[in-house]
Amino acid sequence: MTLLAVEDLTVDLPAADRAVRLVDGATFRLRAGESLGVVGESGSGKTMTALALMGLQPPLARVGGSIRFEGRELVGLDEDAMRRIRGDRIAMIFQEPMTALNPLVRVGAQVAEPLVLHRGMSRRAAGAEAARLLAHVRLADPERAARAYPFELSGGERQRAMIAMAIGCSPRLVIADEPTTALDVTVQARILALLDGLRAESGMALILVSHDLAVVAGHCDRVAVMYGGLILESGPTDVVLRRSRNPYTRALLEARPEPGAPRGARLKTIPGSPPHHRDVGPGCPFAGRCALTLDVCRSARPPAIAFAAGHVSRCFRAAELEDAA
Amino acid sequence: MSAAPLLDVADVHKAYRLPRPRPFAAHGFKPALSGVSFAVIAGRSFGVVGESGSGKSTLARIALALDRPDAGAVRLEGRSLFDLGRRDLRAQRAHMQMIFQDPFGSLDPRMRVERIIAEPLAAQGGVSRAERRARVAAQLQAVGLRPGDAQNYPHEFSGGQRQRIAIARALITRPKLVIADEPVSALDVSVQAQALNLMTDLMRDAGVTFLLISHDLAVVAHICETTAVMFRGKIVEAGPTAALFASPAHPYTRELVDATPRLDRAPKAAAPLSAPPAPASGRGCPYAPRCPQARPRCGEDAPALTEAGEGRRVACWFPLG
Amino acid sequence: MALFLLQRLAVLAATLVVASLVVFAVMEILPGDAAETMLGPTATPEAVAALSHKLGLDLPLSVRYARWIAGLARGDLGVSAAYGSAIAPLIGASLLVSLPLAAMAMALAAAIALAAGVYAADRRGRAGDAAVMGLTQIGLAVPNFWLAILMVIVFAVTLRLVPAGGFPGWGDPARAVAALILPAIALGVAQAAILTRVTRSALLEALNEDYMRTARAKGLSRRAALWRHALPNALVPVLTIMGLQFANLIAGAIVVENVFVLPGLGRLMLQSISNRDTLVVEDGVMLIAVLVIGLNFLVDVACAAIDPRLRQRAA
Amino acid sequence: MRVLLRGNFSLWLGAVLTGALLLMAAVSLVWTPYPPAAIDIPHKLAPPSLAHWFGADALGRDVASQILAGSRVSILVGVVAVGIGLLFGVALGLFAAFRKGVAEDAIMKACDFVFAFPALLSAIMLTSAFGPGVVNAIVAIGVANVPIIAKLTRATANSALAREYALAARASGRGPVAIAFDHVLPNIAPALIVQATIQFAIAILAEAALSYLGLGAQPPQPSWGRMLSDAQTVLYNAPRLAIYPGAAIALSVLGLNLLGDGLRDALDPKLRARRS
Repeated sequence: MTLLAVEDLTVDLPAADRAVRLVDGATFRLRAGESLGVVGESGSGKTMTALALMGLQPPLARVGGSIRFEGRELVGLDEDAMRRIRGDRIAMIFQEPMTALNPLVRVGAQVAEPLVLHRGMSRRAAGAEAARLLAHVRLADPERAARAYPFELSGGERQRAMIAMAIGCSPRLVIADEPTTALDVTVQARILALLDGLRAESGMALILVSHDLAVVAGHCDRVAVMYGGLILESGPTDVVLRRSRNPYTRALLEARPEPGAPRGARLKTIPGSPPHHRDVGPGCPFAGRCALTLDVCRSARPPAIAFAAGHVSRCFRAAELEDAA
Repeated sequence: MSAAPLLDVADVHKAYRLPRPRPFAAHGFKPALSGVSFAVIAGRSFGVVGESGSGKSTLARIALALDRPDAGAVRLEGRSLFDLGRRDLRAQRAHMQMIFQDPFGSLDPRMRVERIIAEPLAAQGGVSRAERRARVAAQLQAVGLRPGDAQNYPHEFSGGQRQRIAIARALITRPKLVIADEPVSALDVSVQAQALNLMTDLMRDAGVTFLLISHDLAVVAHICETTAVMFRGKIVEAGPTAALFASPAHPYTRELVDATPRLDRAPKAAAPLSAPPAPASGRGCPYAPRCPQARPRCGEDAPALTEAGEGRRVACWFPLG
Repeated sequence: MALFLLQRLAVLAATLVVASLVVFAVMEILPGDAAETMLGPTATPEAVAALSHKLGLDLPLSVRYARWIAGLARGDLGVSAAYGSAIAPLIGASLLVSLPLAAMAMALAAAIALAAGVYAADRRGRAGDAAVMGLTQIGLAVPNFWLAILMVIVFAVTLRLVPAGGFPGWGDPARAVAALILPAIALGVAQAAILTRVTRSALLEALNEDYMRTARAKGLSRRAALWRHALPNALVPVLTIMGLQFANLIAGAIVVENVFVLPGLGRLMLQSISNRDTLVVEDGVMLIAVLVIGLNFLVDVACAAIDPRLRQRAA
Repeated sequence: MRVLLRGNFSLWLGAVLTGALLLMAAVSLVWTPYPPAAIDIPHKLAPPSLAHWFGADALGRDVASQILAGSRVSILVGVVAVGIGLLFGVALGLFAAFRKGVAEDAIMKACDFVFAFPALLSAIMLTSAFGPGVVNAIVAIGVANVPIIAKLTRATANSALAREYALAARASGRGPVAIAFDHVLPNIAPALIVQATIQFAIAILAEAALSYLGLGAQPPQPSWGRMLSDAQTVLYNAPRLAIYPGAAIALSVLGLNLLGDGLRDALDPKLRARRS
């Protein structure tokens, strides 16, 4: 069953001279219990896409296209109705668990807040439930964690508390925006395993936003690779990683040093640096750095070309890129 | 080998003073480094990996003589840095430079690139204006920037370009040793490779040896011949990088390797911590509370870093086979 | 928290001792002799010496300091040279005017600042925000005593609604409060302007924090998130500035009391300066220092009660 | 400069008002309509006219001349008091930031302590010890400025020193003095300039208050604060006399505050980047 269907999503931010398009025509679907990885570098629009799904885009930004969640259109939904969905049906986990928790409020009370808000629980009942949730995310000492202030917990513990807060109302979709970027790799592995486990037991869907293709690869059924506001490629994780039909994805895969590769081997580099969203022209945002650029790449947005198994690539030369990997 | 190693870190200890727990009580101390020893051989870049709080950044500061250790010595080509006078230490600094993590914080926003890159020369003195200008221009080209960029300010460059400027600054005195603390972790993936290739080129062409500090195994493995793994202020395992990561001997190294996300295989999920970590007795192995292989002895007695053959050293009572 | 309080109390005591030393040191350099002033220019040297002895002015500095402090602790502030009466009741009566005045001004400033600060932060960059910020610039620029004079011109001279000054005493509380309203406004406007700006910027900072996004993601409305999550975080800087501004408020009260001819501490001290009545000035300055330092102690405690990290850091 | 001014209304208006203040003082040095202190009883309380633009006061002195000349005391007190504050404050603040440890704690505690004695209170103490006068006012206001500048210097210097560029300078072998001049001062200068502007405004207010109480400028030196206190004695006969000096003070302070605010926006590289 399709839980979420995003169709041609756009986010525009008015700037001094003209509107800047931060997300351009994002299209993807998510079934219940499925996980989607959204991968991109800084300025790729991945975080803005996540925020738009929550209706939390910056106040002046305009969202276009369609976001259907559980059969309901979220674009243009009034703030009150959106508020009832947030934290209840769709929850979000943020990158920096230190700053994402209110420093002045005990962790237990923060975890309890969505329960009071959406389940109409009393503060006391919600507090008891919060302690149970903290235990559920395998915090070592849930009673202590509930009484603690955020600064008294370690980074990993704080992120577990964030997750407990997110799953409190049994959401059908959890959006995790770089949930482990601020954490050590060993803690990252545990947090990602925890998310996998929660997904398996509750059937919630997960959107995992990350700058690291490898993080997403191990935990997501499908991936979407974003660059300059566009989803350049999306599809089942295996297919995208092994039979990519997009030069950007391929370049990313080759630019990454892999442990086990011979030392000092030259990495394939991508010249230049990611474009600022102000500088994205009418063509493909990757055109300036791509080795396969044609004239048309600079003048027109590449169309989304569909291949087997829901594999989609936005590239004029996608068809030429056979299974070369 | 008779010649002194390029950098010799010998039994370095460092603890930071904590605020007093009560008024008038004694200060507590948080050990950052306890008994760290290793040697960097010229021409063989050395990597240090570890998680946050493992003491790796403290190590970088002490290796550069920016901070004094409580005990132990740091020798650059046999000269003990902390026994040198100010003037001699300043002269030594020409031979060792540093690259920082944050390409936005490490360049003074109010200086032109030329002055930034020439700063190590200014500290040494005795370089004419014309020569300085020429060397800055040459250095800019060496890191793939244009000589004309010298007159611009840092904010006019992208993150990757800024890191190149930082590298140019570190190389202007033609140092033998460059200490790089997380040099690429703030860079976008598509830019990281450029910086790593540049570092590889510098090792080969300019004879630079790196002491590379990073949390990312892949980055360390790419650059460094030898690697030390740190945990809570101690080296728990050291040896040739490839062997270290292919067959870890210390359970912590194994945990790190398993936890590192890879494209070519699914992650091995670490056992979630179900029980609270046992409080460390303070005497035992620092990793024991987290170690899946821990046995009673591990909580009693801390293992020392001992030779394990093939140039490897490991601090574990029950190393993995 | 108990530990924190204990520690802060120790700091408070030490600060007060230093303050008393500073006040004593500055005032004792004073040329001129209290005994001479009291007896007038016609007094014989013998009479002056006798009075000096009686007042203890011929004792060594350390003994006089010890006596002064011991007296302060007992509530015995010594004898006024000009009035010939005990200082404690003089100052006590003046505080009955000055403290309510300061409290009213502070309350007024806090109420305005909270309302205007939240309003402006909520409408950042829009016309309402610009209007509030413009008004605070004017509030900061207008000297309190000029505002006081302008109000006298409007309400007393032109409209003849209130007397131009004076204080009827607390026998009639309604009239007493009425007499303090204009002075409190004159005194409170600048404080309100400062605190409004602090409230606005502290709130804007809090609104930009990640935890506000978390609060919205939980399903809180913008307004609920502002009141429940942003405001408590903004309160610490606001309270801190309020504490720091208290000294300026008291200083302003000295000036404003003068405009409205209120028999407060400020007027008492100014009169004592012209009377060369050192001891009254010394006691008055010390008392103000005690008030300021004491209030800042309370602010510290209040901030620590709000922010657990401050309790931790102090320990 | 054009770039700095564009779209920055505060800076623009602040610069105009402050420029007017400086111009007034400069003009009054060479010319005033009448000698500011010249008493002319026949014209006492004369209404504004072509001869006396703002009228004359209770002693027949020309108000316009006094306003012009009064700006000199305001500027004198402001410049010297802010100078004292900058001189000692920057030195103390830098010392604290570079020395850390006990020295830093002691200096900061002392600064907190001085906050308990605002300029007016210090002036009252000084006056009762040494008698009233402009010098006392300047010293009192200057001393009150020191801790404000010192705390700002320390805080901004610490954040500059914590940046990696300061660490990089140390790593390349530069000494503390070189780092202070090359890295710290240029990066904290904008904050100091802004604060100095605002302290200038506060000094003008404080001088006016002191002179109003009779603790500052003494006759015959013209001062806006004293003009207000003179005006108060004839409030029922000539309320307008209270308008001009107060407006002069308020406009000067407004100008300096706006200038400070405008400079803050103009000098903040983050804001500037956003605007361009």
